[in-house]
Amino acid sequence: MRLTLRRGLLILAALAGGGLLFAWSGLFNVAASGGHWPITDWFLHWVMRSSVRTQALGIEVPELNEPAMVQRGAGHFAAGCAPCHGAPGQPQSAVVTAMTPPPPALAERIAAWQPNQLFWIVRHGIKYTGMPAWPATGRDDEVWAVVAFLLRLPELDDGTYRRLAFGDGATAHPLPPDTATLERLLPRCNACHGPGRAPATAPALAGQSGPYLAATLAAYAERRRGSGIMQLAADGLTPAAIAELAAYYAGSQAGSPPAAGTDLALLPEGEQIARRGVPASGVPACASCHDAVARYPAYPALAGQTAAYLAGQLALFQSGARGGTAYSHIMAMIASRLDDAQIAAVSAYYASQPPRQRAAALP
Amino acid sequence: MGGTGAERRRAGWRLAWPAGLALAACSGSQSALDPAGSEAERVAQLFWVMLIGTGVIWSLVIGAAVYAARVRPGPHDPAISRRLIHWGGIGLPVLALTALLAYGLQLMPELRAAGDGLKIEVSGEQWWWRVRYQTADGRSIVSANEIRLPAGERVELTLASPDVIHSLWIPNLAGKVDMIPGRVNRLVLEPTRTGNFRGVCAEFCGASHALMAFAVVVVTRPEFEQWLSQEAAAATGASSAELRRGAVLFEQVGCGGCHAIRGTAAAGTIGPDLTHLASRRTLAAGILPNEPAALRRWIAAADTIKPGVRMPSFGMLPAADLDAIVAYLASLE
Amino acid sequence: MTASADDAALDQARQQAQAARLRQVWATPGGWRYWSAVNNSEVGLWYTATAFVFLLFAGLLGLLIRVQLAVPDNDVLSAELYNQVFTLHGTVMMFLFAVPVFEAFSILILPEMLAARDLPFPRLSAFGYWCFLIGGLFVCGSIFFNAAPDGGWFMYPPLTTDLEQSGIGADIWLLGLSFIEVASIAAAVELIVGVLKCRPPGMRINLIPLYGWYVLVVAGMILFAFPPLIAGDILFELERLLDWPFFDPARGGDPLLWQHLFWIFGHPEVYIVFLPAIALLAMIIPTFAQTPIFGYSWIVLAAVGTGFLSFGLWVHHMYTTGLPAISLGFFSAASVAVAIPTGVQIFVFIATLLVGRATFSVPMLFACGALAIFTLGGLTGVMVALAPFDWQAHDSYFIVAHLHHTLIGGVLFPIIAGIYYFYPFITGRKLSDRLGRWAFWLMFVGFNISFVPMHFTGLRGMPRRIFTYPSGLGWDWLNLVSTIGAFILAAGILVLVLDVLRPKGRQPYVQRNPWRAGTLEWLTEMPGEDWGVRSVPIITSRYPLWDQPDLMRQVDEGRFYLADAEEGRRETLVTSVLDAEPMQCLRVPGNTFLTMAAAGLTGAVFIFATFHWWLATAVSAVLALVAIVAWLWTGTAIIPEKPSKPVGRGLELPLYASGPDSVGWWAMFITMLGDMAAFASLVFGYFFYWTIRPDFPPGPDAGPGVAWPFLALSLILAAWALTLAARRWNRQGLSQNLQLALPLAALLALAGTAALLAGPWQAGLQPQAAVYPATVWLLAGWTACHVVIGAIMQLYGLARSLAHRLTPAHDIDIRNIALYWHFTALTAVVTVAVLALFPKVA
Amino acid sequence: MAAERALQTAGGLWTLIVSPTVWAVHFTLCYAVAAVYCAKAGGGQAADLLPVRAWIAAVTVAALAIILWSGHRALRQWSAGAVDPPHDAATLADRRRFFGLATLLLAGLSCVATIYVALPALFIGDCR
Repeated sequence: MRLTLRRGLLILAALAGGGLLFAWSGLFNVAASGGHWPITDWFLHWVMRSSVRTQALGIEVPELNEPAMVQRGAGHFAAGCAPCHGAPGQPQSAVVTAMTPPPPALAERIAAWQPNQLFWIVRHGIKYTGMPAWPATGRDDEVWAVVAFLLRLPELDDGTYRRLAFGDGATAHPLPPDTATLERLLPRCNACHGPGRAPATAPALAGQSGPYLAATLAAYAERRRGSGIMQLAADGLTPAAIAELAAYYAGSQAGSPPAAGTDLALLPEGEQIARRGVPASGVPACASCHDAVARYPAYPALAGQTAAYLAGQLALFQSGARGGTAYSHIMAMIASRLDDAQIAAVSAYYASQPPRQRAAALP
Repeated sequence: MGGTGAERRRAGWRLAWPAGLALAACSGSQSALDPAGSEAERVAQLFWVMLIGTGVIWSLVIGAAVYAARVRPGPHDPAISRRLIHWGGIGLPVLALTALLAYGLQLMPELRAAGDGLKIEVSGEQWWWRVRYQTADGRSIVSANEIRLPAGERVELTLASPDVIHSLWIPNLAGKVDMIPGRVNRLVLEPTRTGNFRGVCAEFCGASHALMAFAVVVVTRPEFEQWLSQEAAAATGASSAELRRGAVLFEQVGCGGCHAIRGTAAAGTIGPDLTHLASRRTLAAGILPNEPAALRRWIAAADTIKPGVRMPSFGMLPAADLDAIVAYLASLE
Repeated sequence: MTASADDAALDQARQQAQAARLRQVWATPGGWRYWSAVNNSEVGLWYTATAFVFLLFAGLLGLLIRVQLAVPDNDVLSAELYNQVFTLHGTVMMFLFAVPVFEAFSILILPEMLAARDLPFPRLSAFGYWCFLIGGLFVCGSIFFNAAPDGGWFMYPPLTTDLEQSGIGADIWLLGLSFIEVASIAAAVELIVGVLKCRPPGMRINLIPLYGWYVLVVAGMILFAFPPLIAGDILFELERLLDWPFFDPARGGDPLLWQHLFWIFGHPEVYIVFLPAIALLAMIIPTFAQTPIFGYSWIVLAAVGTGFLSFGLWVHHMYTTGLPAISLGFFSAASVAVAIPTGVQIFVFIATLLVGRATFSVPMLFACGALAIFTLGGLTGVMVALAPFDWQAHDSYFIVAHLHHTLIGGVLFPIIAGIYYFYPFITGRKLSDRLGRWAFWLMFVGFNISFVPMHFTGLRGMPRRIFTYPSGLGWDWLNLVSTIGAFILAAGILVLVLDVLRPKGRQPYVQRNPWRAGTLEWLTEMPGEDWGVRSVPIITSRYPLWDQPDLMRQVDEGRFYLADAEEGRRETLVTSVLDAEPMQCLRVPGNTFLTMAAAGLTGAVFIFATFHWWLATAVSAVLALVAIVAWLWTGTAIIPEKPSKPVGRGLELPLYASGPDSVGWWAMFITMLGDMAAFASLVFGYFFYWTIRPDFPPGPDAGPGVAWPFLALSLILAAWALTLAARRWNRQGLSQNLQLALPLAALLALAGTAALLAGPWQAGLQPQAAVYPATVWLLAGWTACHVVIGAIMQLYGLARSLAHRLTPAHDIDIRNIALYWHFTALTAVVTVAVLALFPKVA
Repeated sequence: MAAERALQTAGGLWTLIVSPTVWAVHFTLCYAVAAVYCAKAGGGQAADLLPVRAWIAAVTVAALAIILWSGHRALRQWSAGAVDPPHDAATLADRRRFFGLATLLLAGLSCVATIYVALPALFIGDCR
């Protein structure tokens, strides 16, 4: 019998119909209890590894050796990844090991992957497994922080891991009375924002206004500001808890100025932009909002943050991924008028400025 | 000059008389057919002359065609046709066009003659107008979105643009001249009567090209002097607690990063100078009436009123703060 | 049975056998292979139909504009969408309807008017059509993705070079339209050669139908008008893509250069779309007056004169840019002068009607409507030719009114007259007379209601391109009236579309030559045969069907030339330029999908480039090159199986011709004239910057130096000389010398390219830094591209020689390559002189 | 050789466009010189155009001379109008007469257009 186009199509149609019939009959068993057949397991992993290998081609790997980055990744790992994958000194629970496929314990698996492949997995997740995609789009900087940590993971012992992930647990400021909520929440926040950690690991919160901090936390909680890390942290915070946290950090002492290492050559241009703006391209002076004599409470202070953080935020504004409070559109508009050199300069300038306490409230 | 201008205008209107009904539709604050400047008058006159000529020629041509095709469609003597081509196609057009070309050419140097002394720099920006008056004694006075002119004088406008091409057009006073980045153009205006007119941007300049207009106020020389000295002065201080609160908020919210109010710390040069905002006829480059409600709407939702505008909207400010800022700005006479 | 009756029967049998062979040779393929057709009757029909679809699309966009402007402060469309809509309306009307429809119509009817079987390069027509379709769909489709261009159809920078304010729409506009422009130029080359070389024997140049004269003039104008825009597009895209600052004043560029280049294209373009429409009237009016055109020479004067004068008008679109009055004066003068030949044409038509006996019908109705509307548009054109008046009218609704009067009166109405006139020619059936009258009156009345008030709207201060306006400025009712009129106009077009599309299967075919016309296209049978004309007649009159009795019967009986297709090849006659003496029996290539593939791949290059998918772009470019070379290899310069053949009436004609006797040589020559026009535009850019910038060039030693450019020039000239030597050796029978010379020449050419680019490279010129280095790189790059293409051609010639497709007697390829190299050598000389020497004297 | 022959046979076409080409060259020379003068010469907007006006006068005279010469030749080729149009016979003579007439008409048009282009120099005296 000759295979004509017509016959070929008929055969294909019959196959498709048979497949549909089989699926409809319910004879296929979707139970997780039995696990995969070894051949299925091998095939799925082979597909997964091939897919990751190809899809990760062309992803450029940034510098991943920065301690602040590793700490930032560690903090998120403890909150977001360890519950399934376990961590040094924290074995996987019985519940997660009953998944099909079970999430792997990561320490021994890391070496099998290149950094760009790890990035791709953390960023996109993996279909038909429990591995989720990164919850916020446009936040590759956070994904890279997790990758930076993962690369260190195989060599970590219990204590080092805990120090990386949680810091020393110190609080920045004497707690007010009636502090049940704060006592519960602060260790999590301070893991990144606490003394000795901010502003390197995460932005310094001390010295910001209460309304700004509250609005920002609310923006994370309501997904108006994208961040895989902070969305997880802000999830489920009640308005009262947000208000307490905001008041606590607004009242805390500003931390030490950021470490040295800023490019001094950039400072004059940065100061010019901060104080005079770039009128030709429609960029107003940063100082007109961020350093006003009595800053409007909705605006953040910039002095005392790291240059990397400031430049990163401006880049997020430019790409449209930043989001934030009801005022963030102002900054998005201004950031779009800055070029890369100007961003570097003005970020370096503010990183070099000592954090300033808020002046008195409005008349 | 003004007197002769008025005479010319009357002459123009006499010429226009046959156009009859069209006249009734010509008055307006943004109409080239209701001239209030010597350039516009001469061009309007040229137009009416050409309109009459056009009417006559069109009727003759179409009359001939209808005659040949419908009225008497039979064969005619070829000699008539030959004469038709020689005279209708060549002779008369060459005569008429030569006369018209000479008319047009002799107007050009006249319309581009130099000014009398007062100079105004106008810069078209997306989507508003920066205006700077250069007085004879060397002072430079910044304003925006409104041009005031003394009647009967030839004022030279210097036209520039920092962003894209705009074109300044005040139909009642004169034709338009483009504002081209990297170039400086000149336009001389000679208003012949006082009044309020409207100017617009005539060259497509982006999303809100349609929303880039300005007010033109032609006043007498003494009135102009008085206005200019008032415009040169710094803003009057806020006189009440609420106004003072508005002034402080204006600074705290960061308005001063873009706008200047002379006499205060606000010295931004990115947006329009607001020193005497309340004394202007319009808001937001000629598209809103200058009243507090409109001002509040503008500050709260600039981007919906003028798509793509470079000013962020401040609708998220607490109502009380917004009101205080509006009240303060509305006090800047 | 007498002997003569036997003869007659034999004769009839012979005729039927001939007809059967012809029918088979020229048959349009069926099924999906239908789309591989390259015959002018198929391609012309697709082309025309596609152009009309674009017209309807742009018309809908126009209605959207009128809906938005019907009342003040309207918000049916957002500002963003409105800006896309009006930009696309203008762009599609001009680039996808007005210009292509002329080429489409000409491809469809010109061969029949000249009693030719086909145009000389049918595959080129097909290639042009597919390019047009792909590019057009790409540009039109953008609006459905909110990605349409939104800077107005003339795309003034710096608004459109600002990446923030103009998205991908600007790239779609630039690349999509550049692609279509290339197709237009291809069609122009084809039409020029068609008119000059493919006329029937005896049709001396004083006898060609007036449409032929117009085609010649208009195609010539395309050749010189489109290249400046292509040059402008190159500058524009280099600025958008690579940040070369041609229009950025901060780095020495100037936005006005774009305006110059655009309008050097843009104003002739107005006449490019208007003259063919007048040409249709010049065919229609004599038919309905039943008399030859009165004043043939006058029409020729008008066409040629307009063609020239239209190149001296471009600055009248720039009267308000602040140029010195004296400059404006020159252009004002030329703008006024062009009214004379335009007027002559109108009076010739009236004179013809006077001499003849006019019968009235739907085509005449539209012709008269066209006259009424266009005359007003022409008169307002004279008004705006005067700079002082234009200062008021420019960019206002007065201009909108003026340009729609000229374009609708001067293009759309004549074309609709042409549709009614030529519909039987295409389908064998007539359109409805009654619906035609409805369509006319709706369109005519609707047009006037819509556009006459706009003159006043404009003079009362309404600028064009505004998406909204406040009430109380005296524009409200004028705009409402215009909108109502626009819908009446649209209703008229709807009637026309319904009439065209309504099934006519039961309607009988009309008799042949239904309008009793005098020109050759009406020889066509009803319904038409694919061969076009049964035999190619000898012509002794401007109106052969009137003046040559019995012509139709003799043609049908195959009494003239090429009545047969013995070898089963598609053939047409090539005649001499002035006196149409038969010179060659040209074999034209048949149906193929290669042209569609080549167009698709070329389109892919442009489309992928728009989205910056560089890998896909590069792959498509290579594949496109392969497709084009395959097409050339298999479809051109084919060596016939015998040197000559009898074409009938005892005439023996050669089957192969090279050099100036061949159509391919003329096509290359004409193409290179267009190429030179583009190059001249780039050189104009160089001197334009020199005029306006004191620091251009920055100093006598600022450029690429003298040594490298002159080394490059010597290498390139050596490659040129070797090519010429190869041509000579080949003619002398020394094929092996050619096979040595050509690869050597290609090597020299590539070395020359390297040396040419080494100059600016060694001098460290940064094209992003300022306009001077950018311009130097541009000129060097342009020339380098030409030399590299020349090297590819030399290698192609070598391959042809090795494959014995290029022999001493059959040397089309090497002669065309040599011709290309003449122009390339000239380009190199000018480039080196400008780059190396001018800074020394500036 | 073939190229030469082609040029000769196309001769009528080339002579046809002599006068409009002269117009185009004249136009370009007037425009380019005025534009470069106003852009490069000192004095800016008020720069006196006298040298440019003299130049325009000179090129206009030269252009008109060539156009008139072309027209005169065309007149002869047309047989000085001895035979009336339409010159539509399929003969060499009528083809020549047709070209003569068309060339003559174009010379006339070019003459008017050239004078028009020179007119601005009469009215405009500076670079404003």
